Amino acid sequence: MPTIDVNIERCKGCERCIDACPQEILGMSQKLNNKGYKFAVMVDEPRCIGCSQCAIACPDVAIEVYVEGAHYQFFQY
Amino acid sequence: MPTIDVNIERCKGCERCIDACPQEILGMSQKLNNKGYKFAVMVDEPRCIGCSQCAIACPDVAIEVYVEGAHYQFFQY
Amino acid sequence: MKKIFASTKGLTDRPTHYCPGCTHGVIHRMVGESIEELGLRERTVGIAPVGCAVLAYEYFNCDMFEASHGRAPAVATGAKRSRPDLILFTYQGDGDLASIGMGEIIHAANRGEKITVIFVNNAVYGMTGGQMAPTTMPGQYTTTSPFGRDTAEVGYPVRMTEVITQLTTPAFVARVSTHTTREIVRAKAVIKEAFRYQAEGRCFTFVEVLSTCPTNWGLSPREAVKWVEKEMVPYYPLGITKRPEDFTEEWKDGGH
Amino acid sequence: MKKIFASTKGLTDRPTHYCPGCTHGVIHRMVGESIEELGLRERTVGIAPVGCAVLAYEYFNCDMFEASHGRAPAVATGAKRSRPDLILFTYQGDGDLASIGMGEIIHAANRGEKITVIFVNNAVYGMTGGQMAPTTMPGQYTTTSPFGRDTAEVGYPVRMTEVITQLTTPAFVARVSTHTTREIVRAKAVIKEAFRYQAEGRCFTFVEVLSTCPTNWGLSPREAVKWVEKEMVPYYPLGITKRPEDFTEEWKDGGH
Amino acid sequence: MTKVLMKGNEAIGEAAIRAGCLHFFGYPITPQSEVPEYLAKRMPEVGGTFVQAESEVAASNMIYGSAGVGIKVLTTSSSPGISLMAEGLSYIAACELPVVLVNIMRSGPGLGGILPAQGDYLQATKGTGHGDFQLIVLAPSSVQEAVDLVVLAFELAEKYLNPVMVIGDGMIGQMMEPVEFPPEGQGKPLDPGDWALTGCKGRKKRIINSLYLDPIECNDINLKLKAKYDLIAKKEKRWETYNCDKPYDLLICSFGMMSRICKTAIDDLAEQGIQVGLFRPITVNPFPYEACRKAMDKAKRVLVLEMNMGQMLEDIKLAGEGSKEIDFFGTAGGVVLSPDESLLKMRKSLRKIPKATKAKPKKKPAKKTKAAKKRKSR
Amino acid sequence: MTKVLMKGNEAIGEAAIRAGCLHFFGYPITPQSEVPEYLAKRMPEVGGTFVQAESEVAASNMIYGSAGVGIKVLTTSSSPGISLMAEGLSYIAACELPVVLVNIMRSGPGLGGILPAQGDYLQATKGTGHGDFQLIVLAPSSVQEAVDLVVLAFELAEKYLNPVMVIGDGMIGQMMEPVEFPPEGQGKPLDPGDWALTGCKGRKKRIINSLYLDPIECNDINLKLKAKYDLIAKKEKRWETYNCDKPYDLLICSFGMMSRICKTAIDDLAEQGIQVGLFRPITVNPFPYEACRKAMDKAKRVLVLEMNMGQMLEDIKLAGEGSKEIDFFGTAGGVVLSPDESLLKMRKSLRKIPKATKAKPKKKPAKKTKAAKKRKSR
Amino acid sequence: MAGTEVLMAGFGGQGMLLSGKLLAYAAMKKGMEVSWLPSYGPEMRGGTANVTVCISPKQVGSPYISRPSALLVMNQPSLEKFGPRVKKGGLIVINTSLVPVKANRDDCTVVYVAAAEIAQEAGTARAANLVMLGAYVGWAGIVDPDTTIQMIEKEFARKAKFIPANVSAFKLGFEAGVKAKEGAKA
Amino acid sequence: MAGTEVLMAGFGGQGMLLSGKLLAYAAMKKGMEVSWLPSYGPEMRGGTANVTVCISPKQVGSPYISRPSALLVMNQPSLEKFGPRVKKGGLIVINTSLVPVKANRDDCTVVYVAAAEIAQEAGTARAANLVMLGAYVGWAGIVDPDTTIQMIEKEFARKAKFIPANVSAFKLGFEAGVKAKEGAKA
Ligand SMILES: Cc1ncc(C[n+]2csc(CCOP(=O)(O)OP(=O)(O)O)c2C)c(N)n1
Ligand SMILES: Cc1ncc(C[n+]2csc(CCOP(=O)(O)OP(=O)(O)O)c2C)c(N)n1
Ligand code: SF4
Ligand code: SF4
Ligand code: SF4
Ligand code: SF4
Ligand code: SF4
Ligand code: SF4
Ligand SMILES: [Mg+2]
Ligand SMILES: [Mg+2]
Repeated sequence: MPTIDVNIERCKGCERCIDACPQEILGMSQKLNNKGYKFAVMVDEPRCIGCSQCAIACPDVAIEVYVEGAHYQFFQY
Repeated sequence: MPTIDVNIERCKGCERCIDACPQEILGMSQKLNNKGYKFAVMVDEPRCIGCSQCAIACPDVAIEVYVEGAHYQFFQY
Repeated sequence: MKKIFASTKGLTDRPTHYCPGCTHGVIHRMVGESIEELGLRERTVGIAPVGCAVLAYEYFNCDMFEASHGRAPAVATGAKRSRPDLILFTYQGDGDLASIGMGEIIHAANRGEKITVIFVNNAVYGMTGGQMAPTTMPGQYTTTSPFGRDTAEVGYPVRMTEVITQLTTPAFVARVSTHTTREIVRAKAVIKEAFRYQAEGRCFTFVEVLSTCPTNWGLSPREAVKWVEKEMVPYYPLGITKRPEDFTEEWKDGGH
Repeated sequence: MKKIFASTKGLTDRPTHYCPGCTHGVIHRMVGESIEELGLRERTVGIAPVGCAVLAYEYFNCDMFEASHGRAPAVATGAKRSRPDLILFTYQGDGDLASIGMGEIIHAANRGEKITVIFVNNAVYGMTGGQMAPTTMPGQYTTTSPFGRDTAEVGYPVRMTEVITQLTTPAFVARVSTHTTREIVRAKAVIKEAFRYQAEGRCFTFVEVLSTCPTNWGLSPREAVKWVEKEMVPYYPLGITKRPEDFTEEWKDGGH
Repeated sequence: MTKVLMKGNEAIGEAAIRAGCLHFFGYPITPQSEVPEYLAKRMPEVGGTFVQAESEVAASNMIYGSAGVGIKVLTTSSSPGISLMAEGLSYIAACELPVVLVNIMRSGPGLGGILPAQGDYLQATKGTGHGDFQLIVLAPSSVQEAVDLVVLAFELAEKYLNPVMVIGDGMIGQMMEPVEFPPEGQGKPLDPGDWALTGCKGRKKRIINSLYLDPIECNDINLKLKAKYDLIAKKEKRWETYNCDKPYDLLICSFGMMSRICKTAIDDLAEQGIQVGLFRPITVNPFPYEACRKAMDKAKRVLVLEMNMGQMLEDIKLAGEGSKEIDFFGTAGGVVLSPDESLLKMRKSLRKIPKATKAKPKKKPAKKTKAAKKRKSR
Repeated sequence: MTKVLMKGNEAIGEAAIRAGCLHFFGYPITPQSEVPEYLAKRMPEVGGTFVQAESEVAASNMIYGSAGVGIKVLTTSSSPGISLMAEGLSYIAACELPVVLVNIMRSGPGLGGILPAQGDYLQATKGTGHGDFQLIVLAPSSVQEAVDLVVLAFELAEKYLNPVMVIGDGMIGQMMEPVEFPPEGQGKPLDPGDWALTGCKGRKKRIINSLYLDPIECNDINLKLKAKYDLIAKKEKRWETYNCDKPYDLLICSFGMMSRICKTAIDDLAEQGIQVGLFRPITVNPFPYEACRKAMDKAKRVLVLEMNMGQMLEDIKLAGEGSKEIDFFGTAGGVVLSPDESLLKMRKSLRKIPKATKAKPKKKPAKKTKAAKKRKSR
Repeated sequence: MAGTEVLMAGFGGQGMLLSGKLLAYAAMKKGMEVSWLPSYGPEMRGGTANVTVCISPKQVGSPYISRPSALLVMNQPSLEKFGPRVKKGGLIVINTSLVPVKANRDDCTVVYVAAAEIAQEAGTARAANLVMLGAYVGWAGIVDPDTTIQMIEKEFARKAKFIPANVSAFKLGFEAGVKAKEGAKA
Repeated sequence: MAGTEVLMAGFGGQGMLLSGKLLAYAAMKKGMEVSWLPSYGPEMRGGTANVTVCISPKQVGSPYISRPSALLVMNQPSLEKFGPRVKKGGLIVINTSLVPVKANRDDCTVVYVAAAEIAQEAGTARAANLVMLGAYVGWAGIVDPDTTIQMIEKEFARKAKFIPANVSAFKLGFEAGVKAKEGAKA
């Protein structure tokens, strides 16, 4: 199952990943990280298609994407 | 009769007036002026048509053009 | 599990100081990925500007200069002419490149220095607190255009890509953006293409990247990317305006 | 007898120091005539460059600055913004304007400073003894391109008129020449037109004038004008590239 | 007149306007960007002109053009930006144009940092650019004094037709203090004299130029400028002494904000019964050598404290002519010595004085009179 | 080795090549344009690189880039062009890069003229740019010495990782004299050490930077630089004394070409039986204060002669610490004092010496021995 | 009366510079000499910002203070950095909404204020800075609370809708400060 | 032997700088110390150009000379400017082809040479500068004429066809100089 890993200390809460995700499965935390930012969280992991859109959009290289086998690719990046 | 007046001390002998004159009536002096240049001289005054081509071409504002009555004009300058 | 997206060796691990949603971060990543993917990192020397990206020397995982304001192309010229085997890139903001550094960029381009210039156009001086840049949009409020940029007073924004394109010598010139994932993907391909031409010893390569400055625009990161799309892209059209004539097919669409 | 051609009040009586056949003299006369004929002389302030025309402050019969190398457009900006009622012109060579002064000219143009720039392109540094300029022709021998300008090494000549035209703000941009009487006549009309737009408070006005440097080209004055025609004009096409949209008919053909 | 609380940078902008300067050309740089920002808003209100230059090189040439047509003009910048004006300033001084500049110094060299420093003292006072020319250089130590000296700068610039530079450090630019301004609308426009380029209607053409190919002529210009600098040195020296009416063994020499920090330390020492004097040049060029020497003569030892590596120190040595031992302590890079740390440096110098008059404090002097009497400036 | 007759400017270019410098970036300006012109031809012959920069601002940043990747590099200019390098030089010094510059000084201020002058002494030695940094500055007085000092400049630049400037006036650049060069092919490439940006293969990435936002760090850099300058001052002072082995009442202080003119006058005076000493700094920064003081101590009076309005004079005063009366005479604008005129100035100073030892000439000293013995330099 | 030096510190954007300015203004209105010196730096979010306000009956000597008599902290890094520097007998006001730790100083008065929560009560969490200011004013009594309120009103004149919340945040803070003072005396 | 200083002056382009260089070279070959200092200026036609050559057995002190021991002038303005400066007992060589006036110095040897005409004889009027140089060398005897001729040949090596005319111009000038010297002695 594809999934992502958000490095919550790198995340600055800009929400660009949220807008980028075609599955609309990302949301923001209520808690703050050590720098005082809300951070991105996966809301509905099973629906993740491993498309990497979130990671590509993230200005802070806070997201890693993991897949097993096939996964959806919008663009070759 | 149209004619021109060459200020021989301003003239630097570049010969541009000679090339510019449609009547081919200008030539260079044998003598040098005080700065050591040969200067432009009128060779065949009666044929001057007062067209000012020589004066327009002169980089040193060394030529004045005089006319009486009608004279030929190639361009409005 | 296979990791299909992660940070690149082209960047250090150090988190950036950029504001939330600032696309300097995205552009950094694209540059870092490009030099790493092309196998150039270990012979690359980057040049940080004076601007918000001044600390870029900490973020790119290669040898780095920090140049004086606007002069990165001259520094790159000195370095590249001295060591043509190195890969040189400058990373410059719009105040840096299009205001104080106008002379240096045009001449480096016109001499055909075999370097890559990454030009981050965020329509404002980010670092110093949001003053007007030559690229500031008509009517845009900044701290030094407090009534909005008045084109009758200070003219229209400079389109650097078009100016550079106009020169005969530079052979790869492009403008890309970061406001959508799709544009980021395109931008990445173009940046990589630029570095490849340099690696091939071909030509001066220039990539303008439209970027956000949520902080000084007074917008949220989300609003900021919308603003790029709505305000900037129409004035700063995207695309490759010049390519070496004999580029190889593989690179034709810049990967997209 | 009627005197139909004589020197203009726009120039002082002082003979110039220019070399025989140097067309700086022709360009001086055209500028002097223009400000005099338009009745602007007594409110005109000219700015001499650093270059062979450095002593232009002695030749133009109006108030004159001597500016530092390349910075005349900045000086003009300071003056015009301070006293918009004055008519400001800069008179600059290609080393001055296109090399060291590239930043200043582009920004003055882009801000739309209401000044007139007379740009004398003679493809070389005249004053300092014939070094290569950004405008030096491919293959041209100069003291700093002793084997001929090698475009692979230092790029192609810069076409300033095209670069300025590319900007959105400037509204009157033209290139003229001095190599024939006909071209001088055209040039005069264009220069006068530029001053008229300034007098009308309209726009930034820029006239590039192709000029000779017999001395440093190592040619006779006669050969030099031929060289302009044969070598320069094809690369530097003549014409008006931009005009304010609402120019009056009378000025449409610049008088020719 | 009422005082307002204002940031130094903004106060500097306002002071220029009050002095009648309605034209500003400049380029943003921390820690002075508030000057252009303030004036971008304020100039339109007073019918003035604000132009953001494309660079400091351009800015220095814009003020040349502006002053040349007879206009009161200001530019401001910070250290690296001032370096870029070196050529322009040499031209302005050579052409004797009255411009005012402010350098809100930051730490250097190179890009350095943005924190307060005094590292451009020698650049401002000795080696601003090529050729023999001098700026008049004023060094304020409070926001109020910055205002006063900006106003004075315009006066001096016009009086001597010479560029005047006000040097403050980042603290002066960034801090807020209460200030009082001269009333609005009193600043007079510049007198175009017989030199400004105003269009030649009804008179002979004028030329503003610094080219003199003839060596004799060029030498004459240099002699003329030198005579002017000598006159300025004779007439315009300004300084402050603090706590110098009491006998002291140690004299502190310090300028700008650093001198204020020293004053706090001097007050603290005085409370402990140890009197230390302070000499503070207000015009750092012309440097008040004689006054400084006088203050030095009364001391057994001198301590120079600067926010640099020892720049004014050269002038103090020139003033002292080897007559006194001089200690130096400097910080750079934005490190600001606290009053306590300064006090320690003073103590260290005091200890080096053989048989220092360690007069027991007879009685803790009342603070109020001390504050009132200690200052003496001209 | 054979001597060749060569123009100073060309000899400077050749000297750089002999020192192993194969990279030049610069912009034409009279009276140094022959350097770039010579190197435009010569560099391709030796496999080197010549780049005509678009401006001096660019040139100063190109040498920053070139030195930064570990290359021996040269730029040359003249006064206004050097002013434009002020910011760049501050960066280079802050980053401790070994570059060599030559300033063939012309008359100033402003555009000034193109004739020889020494008006950039203070700019070179004290106020080159913003922040606390110093150049090593060498002042040759002949074409041969220009060659030698350019070679030395590269050595010092590399040894101390510091920019080194050679200052000569227009005469040095324009005149031809016989010169001898070090043999070709002996100059070593720069050692890239642990700082040059050569690509990070097999090692950690390197950074060349002068930004230090943390004040402590920035202060440390300043202290480190200061310690280096102190070391240079300790180790690298060079000077020449001339005719100082005889007792003298008057000491002439002079540098560069002006000192040569003084020597002719000193020889003439010696022929008349009047001994006058000459002190000439070769390193004008670090200035050889102690040696100068020693030479001053032997004199009753000092005369400083410069082709400026009194710039090295400050250093002479610092050396003298008020111990001697100092006269000054300066010309500017391209006026070069002739030996005869210099002699008159010396006589004038001699007359001011009370009871000057007017020893009658016992015997006209033979010229040859004088020439051979009079010089003493280190 | 000797000088008073207040250091206010927090993240950029938390409004401590404004609090400092209001304090300086209020003191000035009372006829005191004041200085207000911010830390300044490149525009970066996530960094800390602080300001030193000096209040004195005579001209302020150094506006740069190494050992303040009061410290107001909005975040933990600031407490760690500046806490140890406060003068003996001084005051430390801590915003417990963001600072989960205690001040390690028993030679100072330490006031803990849940500034964000209190501000939220007053109408907007963004007014936490004014709660802090109020607490200081209440404790130190150096300036007049009413003058301070006038200054707040003036400051927000152009965004009048924010006035009530900010004023009441200040008042709530003020009360906390007064209470702490009384507690300390007791 | 004391130093010798020769000032050569004319219009730009008349080749006096080259003459000076040849003289300096020839002296150097003879083991003398030399310096060659030109006037320099912006590239302008019609201006004058001059060069000072100093020749000395020991290092040349000042290369800048106010009172030369010899003057070679190719035009009238130079004669007017420099004529009065020549040392007593010195030499003045005047190109009569271009200078219609006499030198007003009876304390110097004055040699009048129709340099242009003589050069024309030799093959090219452009070699007038070498006639002048020859006249000086002939008069002063300070350098070897054969060495000087070698230097001329070296200088024109790349334009070999000009060598004969230049060499013979030099020789003709040399003869005139020798003759003048003999006349002076007589
Ligand atoms: C010579 C000089 N002038 C001015 C500055 C101040 N300065 C620093 S960054 C900057 C502008 C940065 O804007 P931009 O290049 O657009 O970069 P951004 O911060 O927007 O990424 C300025 C003016 C400086 N450091 N040096
Ligand atoms: C800062 C500075 N750099 C260099 C120079 C030297 N310089 C004088 S004129 C000139 C070039 C002139 O060429 P151009 O502008 O083309 O004018 P032209 O003489 O050809 O008319 C140069 C490099 C200078 N005076 N100042
Ligand atoms: S990988 Fe694709 S689907 Fe999964 S979270 Fe990221 S954007 Fe959404
Ligand atoms: S895009 Fe990155 S920084 Fe922004 S919210 Fe998502 S993970 Fe965080
Ligand atoms: S006016 Fe015309 S015809 Fe007469 S000389 Fe001049 S060009 Fe020839
Ligand atoms: S064009 Fe003028 S300068 Fe040239 S030869 Fe004719 S008159 Fe003389
Ligand atoms: S100020 Fe603007 S450009 Fe700078 S980091 Fe913040 S958002 Fe990015
Ligand atoms: S050098 Fe060239 S540009 Fe200068 S005056 Fe002579 S011909 Fe004209
Ligand atoms: Mg920007
Ligand atoms: Mg030119």
